[in-house]
Amino acid sequence: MKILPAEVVTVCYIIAAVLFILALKGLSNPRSARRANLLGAAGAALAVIAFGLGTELRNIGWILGAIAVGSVIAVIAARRVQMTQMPQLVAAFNGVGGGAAALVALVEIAHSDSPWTLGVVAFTVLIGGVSLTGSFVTFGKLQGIVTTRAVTFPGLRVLMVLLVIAALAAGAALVVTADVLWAYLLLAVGLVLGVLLVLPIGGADVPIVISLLNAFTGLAVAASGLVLSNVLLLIAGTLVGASGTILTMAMAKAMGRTVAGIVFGAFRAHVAGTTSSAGSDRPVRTMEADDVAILLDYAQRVVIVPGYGLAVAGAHHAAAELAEILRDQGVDVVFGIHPVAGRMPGHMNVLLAEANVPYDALVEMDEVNPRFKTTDLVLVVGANDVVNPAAKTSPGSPIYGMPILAVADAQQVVFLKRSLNPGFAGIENELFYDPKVSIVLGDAKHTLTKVLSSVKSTA
Amino acid sequence: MKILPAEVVTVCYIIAAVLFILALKGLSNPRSARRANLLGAAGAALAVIAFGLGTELRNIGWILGAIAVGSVIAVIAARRVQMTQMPQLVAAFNGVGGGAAALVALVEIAHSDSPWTLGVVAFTVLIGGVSLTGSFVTFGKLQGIVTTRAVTFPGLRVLMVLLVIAALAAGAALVVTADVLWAYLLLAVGLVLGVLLVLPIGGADVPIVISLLNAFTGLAVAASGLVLSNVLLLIAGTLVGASGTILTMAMAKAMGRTVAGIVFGAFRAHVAGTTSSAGSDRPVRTMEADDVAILLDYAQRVVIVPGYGLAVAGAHHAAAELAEILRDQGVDVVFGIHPVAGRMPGHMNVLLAEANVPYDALVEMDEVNPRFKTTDLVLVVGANDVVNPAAKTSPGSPIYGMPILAVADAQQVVFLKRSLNPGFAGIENELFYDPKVSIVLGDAKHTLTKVLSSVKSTA
Amino acid sequence: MDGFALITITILAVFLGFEVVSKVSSTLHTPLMSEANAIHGIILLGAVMVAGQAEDPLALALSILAVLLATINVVGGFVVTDRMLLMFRSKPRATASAKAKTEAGA
Amino acid sequence: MDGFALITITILAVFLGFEVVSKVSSTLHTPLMSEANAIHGIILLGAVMVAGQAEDPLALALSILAVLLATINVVGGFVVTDRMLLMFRSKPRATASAKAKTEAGA
Ligand SMILES: NC(=O)c1ccc[n+]([C@@H]2O[C@H](COP(=O)([O-])OP(=O)(O)OC[C@H]3O[C@@H](n4cnc5c(N)ncnc54)[C@H](OP(=O)(O)O)[C@@H]3O)[C@@H](O)[C@H]2O)c1
Ligand SMILES: NC(=O)c1ccc[n+]([C@@H]2O[C@H](COP(=O)([O-])OP(=O)(O)OC[C@H]3O[C@@H](n4cnc5c(N)ncnc54)[C@H](OP(=O)(O)O)[C@@H]3O)[C@@H](O)[C@H]2O)c1
Repeated sequence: MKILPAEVVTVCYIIAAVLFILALKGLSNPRSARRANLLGAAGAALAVIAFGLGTELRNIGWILGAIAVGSVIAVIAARRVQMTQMPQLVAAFNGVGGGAAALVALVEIAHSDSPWTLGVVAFTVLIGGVSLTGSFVTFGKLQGIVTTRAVTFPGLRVLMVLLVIAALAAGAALVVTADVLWAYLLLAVGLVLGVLLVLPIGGADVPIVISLLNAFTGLAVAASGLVLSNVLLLIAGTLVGASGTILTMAMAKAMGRTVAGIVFGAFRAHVAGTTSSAGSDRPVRTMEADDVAILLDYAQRVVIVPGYGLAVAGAHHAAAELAEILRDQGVDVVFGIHPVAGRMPGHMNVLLAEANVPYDALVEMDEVNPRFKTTDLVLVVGANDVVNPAAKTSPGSPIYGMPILAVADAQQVVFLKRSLNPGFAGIENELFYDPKVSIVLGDAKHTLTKVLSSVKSTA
Repeated sequence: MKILPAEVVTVCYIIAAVLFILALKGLSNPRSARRANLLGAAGAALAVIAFGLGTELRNIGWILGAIAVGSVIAVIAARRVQMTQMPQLVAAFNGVGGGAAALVALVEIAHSDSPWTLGVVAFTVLIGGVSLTGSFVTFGKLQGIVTTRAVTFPGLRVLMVLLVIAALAAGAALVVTADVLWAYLLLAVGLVLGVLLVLPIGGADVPIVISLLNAFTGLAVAASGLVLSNVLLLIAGTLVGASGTILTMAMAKAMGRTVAGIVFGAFRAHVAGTTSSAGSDRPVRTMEADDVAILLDYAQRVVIVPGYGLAVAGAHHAAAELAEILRDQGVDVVFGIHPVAGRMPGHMNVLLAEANVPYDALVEMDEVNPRFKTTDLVLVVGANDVVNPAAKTSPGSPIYGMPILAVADAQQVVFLKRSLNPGFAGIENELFYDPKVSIVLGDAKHTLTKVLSSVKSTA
Repeated sequence: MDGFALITITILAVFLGFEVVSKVSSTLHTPLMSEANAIHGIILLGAVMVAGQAEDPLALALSILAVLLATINVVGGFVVTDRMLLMFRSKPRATASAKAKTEAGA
Repeated sequence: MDGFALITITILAVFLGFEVVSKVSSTLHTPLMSEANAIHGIILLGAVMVAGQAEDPLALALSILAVLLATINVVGGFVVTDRMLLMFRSKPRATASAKAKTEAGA
């Protein structure tokens, strides 16, 4: 329908851009975050509706049908998925967005003539394709469909280089000939590149890759904004590209490595050798769940440090319940959250929030570290690297320089893990052999459930 | 000269805009701030030079001459002025900027035809005029040429309303007739408005007014960017307008009042009555400078709280010297800086930095407040309102709600001031009558010099 | 809009993207990533644009596929972000631990 | 550039102005105000533009006055900001009090 004049539509785009900015801004405060997200959604709706009311559209039935079907799929997926599977869902949504950007650019070639526009189209198709398959391999890794191990094979690098050259050549050919076939070739190269880029990346690095691919999709959307001369797509895509880049770098930095190192697998290869050398002959103190309950009985100030293993074991509800019972008994309990604990940054917080732990009980690293000195007992649940003192003491270690939770300052530390195997970084943890440290072997959820029942029975 | 093509000039403008953004960003860190300022200066130079090389200019001799003369005046003024006179210099620079914007718009009327452009011209001329005279009255107040008292006279409000109506009418006439005479009228109204706006504002509110007028000039420059279709002026002016607004509001908030309240003089009128009721019959403990030296001899942890009076007395060098001597004697001394201490926000820091107090010894309010509990002695040098507990205890007080420095938590507090007169807000300070508080009467610089010589002789 | 306007807008948006995100606490990084993900779903607008002018069946098929994928991105993105943020509401019980936290931070 | 581009640029610059400043500590507010003051001195560019095309003596006089005033603003602004910032260099002596400060903040 052509009800709205073009000027009004443009103004709506600008308003939508402002709403997107406010949405990203609003997320800096948990109190305003939810409303901010609604503002963002309102911006997206406003822009699409304004466009629909401002233009005579063909194929309106098809379009509305696709929107209806897409909405149903999206709402069901978003509502049904478990909180622990959030990362893969975000990856999947990111992938389809990248795919959509690639398709939009592909179709728009028919209306593009200037070499500049064609160049931007080439970029969009390529990056969109990478983002699509990259995100889906990521999804597969997180969902357990694709192996989380770093998959490499001889000649991978050579193949990558050849593909990049092919992409450049196809892009150049597209710009010169404006023939859409080159764009299909480019898309194909992008799809293969996306797979090859993510396959060699190990499971725990995957969150960084999601963030990186998110930034990629942002760039693809910004580029389609240039192709379509649409200021809203340009602003929204650029905002996401920029913020995604910052976020990716922040995540990588928190883990003491570089984005390039992750993507090109250099680090993985280096660690692979040491991963198997787990365990040592030195004695460690082990403990049973009941002993933990007794220690808790005497403790006045407790910090729970959740890690990757807590997420894997799905032990967050048990941990939350334990904290609540202790708090009812007058014990001062908080969760000490390391920025890279969990499957993706802040994921730990989401998990614990789902388990009804109040936001204020989640204490970030910088705030909790001075607290350990006066803490009686630290429960380290499925975490390892984030408390490993090697980050401070061994300059050669792969995690050297990463800030850690200083649990060693506390009176007593208990690890809940299944074995003495190292964590993601594949290095031993000297802390296991510290006299004030004990280990309860077993699945975190299982152990916590036993601790819970002991605590309840003694109370 | 026309050496550079227009595209290159535009790119230079965009680079200059980026440099301005980096300059403002860089100021958030004292280590990068100086380089950031140089980047900003480079941006300004780049833009002007690129324009000069990209356009065939008339009157080139006059232009270069004016730039040369202006530079000499500016450098001399900026280098010669004393640190205590910084605020008025900033005000003066701001005023000439506003005047320049008004003049540019005025001259550009000859090339403006659309009502939209003429409307923007009208805005620029008016705001530029207000900024020009407003800044110079501010300058006069700070320099002591114009009285710092709030000057009002009957009918002021009526006059202001009439002037605003006149401005609107002249603006409308300019838009309709495009006759430059209306612009002159508008400029005249703006100049008078600027004077009338600032005259009724009391001395201590002047810093807020400088910040406000700074934002005004930013808006005028942004508007001239629209008139001249120049993206650099638009971005630079908007950045300054936006950041100046935020800064003004932050300053006003730190003093527990509103920008509107200051500009419309409501607050001043309300306080005027109480200002004279200073002093009370209750006894206070007075002390001599020598006694302060003795107290310092016993103190291990000292906080110095500098205020408006320290700046007026020029006692910052003496305070810095005292802190250094004490530190050499092993005493733990810091300066506790309230955000609105001094003549303008952060001015206290500049003064103390000039007196060679290391940046790290200046501790901001939120950080110093928990420290008072373990502090032996607080020296309050020419400050009053910023330590007045009425801000916490008396809901009716004009400073109620303003955060204060909790000096009462310390073991002992000594005020260095000339009398028992109240500070800027015109309210009594209950703290004077607290048993752990003593007062050394006299000029702050004089007292501190005596304390210094006593401390030196006992050391 | 001319090329320079677009470049300028892009540069400003880049800075804004940097600034806005650098203030978000790491606690909210996952919702943030999800929000950014939802926002780039506005590619739906582009998909509707090309679908609305598609003439041959291939262009129509591709662009309707784009509409479908983009809808999933944008709708799913905002819904899932909302679901995450729903969990960050402070519970009434928060006061006790808030106190504990203040002590720790002091 | 068309009107919408200018509006968009203005809006982005407003947000950027807000964001950039809200991170500056109050300690640096005076240099910040001075820096912003220097930046709006770029009106010099506008003044040179109008002076460079002034034909009648009045326009020339006014625009040359504008060039003079704007030069004072921009040159003086950057020089005086530099002078202020020169004073914020940390002195070597800083370490002792830095320690004291950390204790206070802990
Ligand atoms: N959060 C992020 O954004 C992110 C992203 C990428 C990489 N990383 C990296 O991941 C690591 C995170 O550190 P972290 O301390 O949280 O984890 P971690 O160092 O990987 O250690 C996790 C520990 O959990 C234990 N575990 C696994 N499953 C368990 C179960 N079912 N029950 C009990 N324990 C179980 C494992 O020991 P057992 O096998 O002995 O049980 C393992 O030692 C860091 O190295 C970080 O750099 C984080
Ligand atoms: N910094 C800003 O940006 C700003 C801007 C506008 C307004 N303000 C307002 O200004 C006030 C600042 O608080 P403040 O505590 O710094 O100052 P204040 O409350 O105004 O008190 C200053 C004190 O210094 C004393 N004094 C003046 N000259 C002196 C001298 N030569 N030697 C010794 N003492 C002298 C005065 O007492 P005697 O007369 O007895 O000596 C006066 O009580 C606040 O109310 C704030 O809202 C601040």
